[in-house]
Amino acid sequence: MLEVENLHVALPDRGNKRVFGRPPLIEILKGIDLRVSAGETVGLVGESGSGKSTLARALLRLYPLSAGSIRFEGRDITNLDEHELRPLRARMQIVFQDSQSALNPRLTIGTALAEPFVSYGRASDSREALKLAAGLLEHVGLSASMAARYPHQLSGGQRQRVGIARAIALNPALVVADEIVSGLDVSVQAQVLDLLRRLRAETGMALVLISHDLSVVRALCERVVIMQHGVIVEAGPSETVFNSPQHPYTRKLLRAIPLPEVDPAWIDSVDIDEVAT
Amino acid sequence: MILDIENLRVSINAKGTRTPVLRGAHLQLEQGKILGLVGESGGGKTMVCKAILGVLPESARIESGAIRFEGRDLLAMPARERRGLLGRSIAMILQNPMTALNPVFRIEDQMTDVLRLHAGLDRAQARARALEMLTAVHIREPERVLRHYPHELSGGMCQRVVISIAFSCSPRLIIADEPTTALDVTVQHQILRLIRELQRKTGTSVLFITHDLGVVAKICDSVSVIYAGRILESGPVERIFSSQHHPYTQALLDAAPRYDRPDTALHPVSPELREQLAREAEEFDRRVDREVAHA
Amino acid sequence: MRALLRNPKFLFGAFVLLALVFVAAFAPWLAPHDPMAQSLLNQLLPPRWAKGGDPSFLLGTDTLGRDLLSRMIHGTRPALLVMIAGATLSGLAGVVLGMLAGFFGGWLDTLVSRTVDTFMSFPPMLLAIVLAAAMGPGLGTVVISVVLIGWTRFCRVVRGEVLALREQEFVTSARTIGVSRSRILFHELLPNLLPLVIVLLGLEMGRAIVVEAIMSFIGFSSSGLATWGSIIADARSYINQAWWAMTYPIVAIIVMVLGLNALGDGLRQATDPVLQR
Amino acid sequence: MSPAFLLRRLLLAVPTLFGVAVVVFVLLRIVPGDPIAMMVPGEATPEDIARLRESYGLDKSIPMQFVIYLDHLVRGDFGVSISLKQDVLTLVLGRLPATLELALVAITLSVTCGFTLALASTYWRGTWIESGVDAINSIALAIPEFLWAMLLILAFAVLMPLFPISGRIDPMRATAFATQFYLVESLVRGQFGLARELLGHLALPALALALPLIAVIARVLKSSLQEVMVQDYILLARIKGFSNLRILTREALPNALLPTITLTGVHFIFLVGGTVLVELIFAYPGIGNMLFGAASNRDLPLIQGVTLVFALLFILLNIAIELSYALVNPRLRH
Repeated sequence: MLEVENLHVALPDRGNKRVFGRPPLIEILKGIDLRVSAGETVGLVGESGSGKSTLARALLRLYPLSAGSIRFEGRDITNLDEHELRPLRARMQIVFQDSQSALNPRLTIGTALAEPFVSYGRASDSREALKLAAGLLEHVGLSASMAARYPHQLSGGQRQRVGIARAIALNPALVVADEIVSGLDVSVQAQVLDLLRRLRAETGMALVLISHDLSVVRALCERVVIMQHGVIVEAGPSETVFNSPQHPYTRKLLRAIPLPEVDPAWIDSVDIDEVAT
Repeated sequence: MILDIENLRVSINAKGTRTPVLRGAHLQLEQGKILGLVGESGGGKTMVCKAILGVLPESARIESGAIRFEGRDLLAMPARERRGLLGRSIAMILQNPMTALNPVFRIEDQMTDVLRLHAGLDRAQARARALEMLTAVHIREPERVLRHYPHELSGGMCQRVVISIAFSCSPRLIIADEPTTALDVTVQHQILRLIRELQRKTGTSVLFITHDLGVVAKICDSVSVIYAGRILESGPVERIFSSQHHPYTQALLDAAPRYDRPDTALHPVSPELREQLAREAEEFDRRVDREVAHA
Repeated sequence: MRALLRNPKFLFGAFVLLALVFVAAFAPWLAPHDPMAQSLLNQLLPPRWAKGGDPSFLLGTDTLGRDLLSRMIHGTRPALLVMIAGATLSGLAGVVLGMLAGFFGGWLDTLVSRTVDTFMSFPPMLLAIVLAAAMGPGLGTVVISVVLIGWTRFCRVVRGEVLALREQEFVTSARTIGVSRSRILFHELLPNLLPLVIVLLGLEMGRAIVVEAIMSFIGFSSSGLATWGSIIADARSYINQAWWAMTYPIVAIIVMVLGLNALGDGLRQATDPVLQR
Repeated sequence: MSPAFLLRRLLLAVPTLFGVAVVVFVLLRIVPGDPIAMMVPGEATPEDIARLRESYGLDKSIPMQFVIYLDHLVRGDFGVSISLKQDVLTLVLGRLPATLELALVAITLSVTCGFTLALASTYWRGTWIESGVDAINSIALAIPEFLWAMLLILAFAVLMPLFPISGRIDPMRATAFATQFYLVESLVRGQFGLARELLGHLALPALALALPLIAVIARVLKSSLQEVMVQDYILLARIKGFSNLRILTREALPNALLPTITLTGVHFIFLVGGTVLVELIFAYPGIGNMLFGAASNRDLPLIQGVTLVFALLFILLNIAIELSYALVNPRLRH
């Protein structure tokens, strides 16, 4: 359903302004190949600076590509302009990491959730859109009375549910979830992961779950992709990658996770020296 | 016992309402050990740490209890004397290394100022000591790092610098408030080992605050679990991670996914358990109110 | 609405504004004398309560024997006119240009920003003086001066705010659910700008009154009218004989400025959803 | 601060200067009436007028006039004042030092007072000092310099005559100076009596200009300080055991300076712009006062000269503000 070939993305380096003209570009993604089948859950793992969040946005054509191609549901979307993309946007959605910034602070939750129905003409009038929005809220386990609230009146976990609700409003074929549980308490994290698992089972949507936490990815994903410095170092079924990791970086990542078991040898199993600054 | 917190009650008074945040917390840290303080956000971890350091927000009030550092109650100590302990005997490692260093000063200034204040060193001596400390945290080019500003260093490097500042005056107690939460997992591994290594070498005691039971299992000698301002249980890590533990500790373990157990279902902390804990907390508040009314 | 009625700043501001409108509307009936009527017998009378005051001249008279109270009452009319026309026009011009420049960027932004820079390269009063030298004195000149001085303040602030808002994730999020550019600008961004614009309008209305007073003071407003600025200008010349004459218009202007600032501030406090709990 | 950045900034000023020149040109061309007719004595013949018109290039087409005008500007030729019959540039430069001294004294006053108020109210947070500073601030902020000037005249010249309300110095003593920078010169020469007289004349106009800026600086610096005081590195400094005063001045202040410069920069420019009016009110002989004379005489070359000098001053001030920003921000320092 989603096919990405040799994707390159370069973004302007804002810290390095030139006397004239535009700032120089920094290549963030250096040739990414990725396939996501319909209904599949793919985990995208990497540490900061790996380019995973850039990839999330590039998949949805929110960033300009410098090379490569993206096909979505059999159609080449690499060079579509915003107008041509618009009908496709209903089919591919994203949930952002920072739920505070992803919701308009001065629109009520109800208005924010009614927006997709209004902009795609799925509701005949604003009253119907608001009714659909209330239904969505209940669908993600929130009370319909939340519709009258503003984002800052919700907790982080609740806001993240609203983000998910907005993404699934139009029954997309693909949802990209960018670090949506980082910064949440484990208990809230468990709730949100559970919600994602349920929604996927109900709707059959494909999910690209981006996370720095291998355990989160393992809990939800059938396939996993490990990224480092803008390239994919290892990819495969979760089973294989977790049980017999091939790339040294994957092994290092796995070893670095502290499992809640007392193990005095673990702490010494790392090279303590500074890597590179 | 280097740190002994007894029956610490703190409340926040804002807009006429009093909200208890610490409800008779008890905490014991043995000399030369690492004690983990675990709990969810809002459970009171940070309040404990702020109370020890005497940097509680203005709206907070300590209602009762004692914080004994090497046998002396910090709360009963004159402010000037208490401040004298900070930096010299008690140091801190903060959560976010990128914001823990002052952005407008070079690393050198930020490492030497505390040495000149407390250890009475002159500029050259302080610089030599700073280089020594940077080497101790395994930084390869300490000379170069001293010349840098914080924004020119990576998160992991900044945290090494913060750790070296904390250890530089040979304090007897270090409070580490989620020191690896903001870091990548591989960097976290390095930093944890670094803290463990320095702690063993210097014999410093560490109060390690975290929300991650995995980290506790790997680095701490003993652990206390906090919820709604109450310490639910305390004990050596071996015990807590074997079998005998509080239902809340078990609930936290059940909520976190584990890559080695992909098929185990994730359970959020159940509403029933939360209700029960809330009831217990309320009961505690009522008891305290009665005592206060009596007195 | 209830929040408005409980907000002391808003109430104070609304009272001041309504009082001004009332006095301006009924000036001919409220004023005891003709503001222009000179009387050589009644030169420089002190206020009624002072020694030698005349009961029919409540606030006293000026060097030409004109009744100061009547002049103050008639002075509300030019003040109100300049305040409403000046603030509305400069707000409209500044907000529209600032929004467009900040949102669309590119050559439009360059053009608008350079124009703002150019206008801000003149001391505000200098602009007004040059304009008055070119157009001749009059209320029209005053209004145009207020607009020429004021639009840059709106434009600069609004453009900066739009630039900051544009970077927020909720704008990207709106794009992904297919919201059109114009709807993003007016439906998503405008509600976030409103609180700011309300405060700026309050400030600008106050400033407009001051600009009118200054222009009257230096003789570039309409000479045939009784204005607060002209009372100050006259009183400046006989300040050592009758210091009180100057205090009436100064106090009136200060109360107006404080009231209008409070009005904008209170209106924002009571209506901005982000400030509600 | 890289030279490249400075170069970029200076180049950005070129279109602004050009814009200023265009606006001045347009404004002066829409003036009704014939400027030439006012320049000549009544008995001049139409031939005289035509000759003058030709010498000013006014017989050419509008675009051609604009080219001639620009050409003169670039060569520093601002023309001859109609009312004073002297070279405009000489006139303006002769008066400029008085304005600069006024602006400088006002800026020094506002920075000193603004910083003191902000630091004091942060240090004594939650006490009556903070509430007092806040109250004074909000009033000082709302009232523009024109009204302050009037209030100061009422208070310190009429009700409580402490300061003179007009002029710069007793004209009898003005001849003693070699330069136009009277205050600087008297201080350098150690003539403190003269300096005191100059400062006495400057007191009220400078205060009227400074009051709104004091309030702006105090408010912005105070809120930046409060933002900085809750940062982690301040917590770390407290835990290092430093005294509150040291934390405020050494650790917090340098960080609070950055947003303060950004947010108050434009107000320094407003202050310099405010000299135009304040000079008129206090009959202070700077270029602002000269402008009023020029405006009432419709002395177009002089108006144009003052305007352009002000624009240049503003642009330089802008660059200075950006430089000072770069100077305190290590991220921009190299």
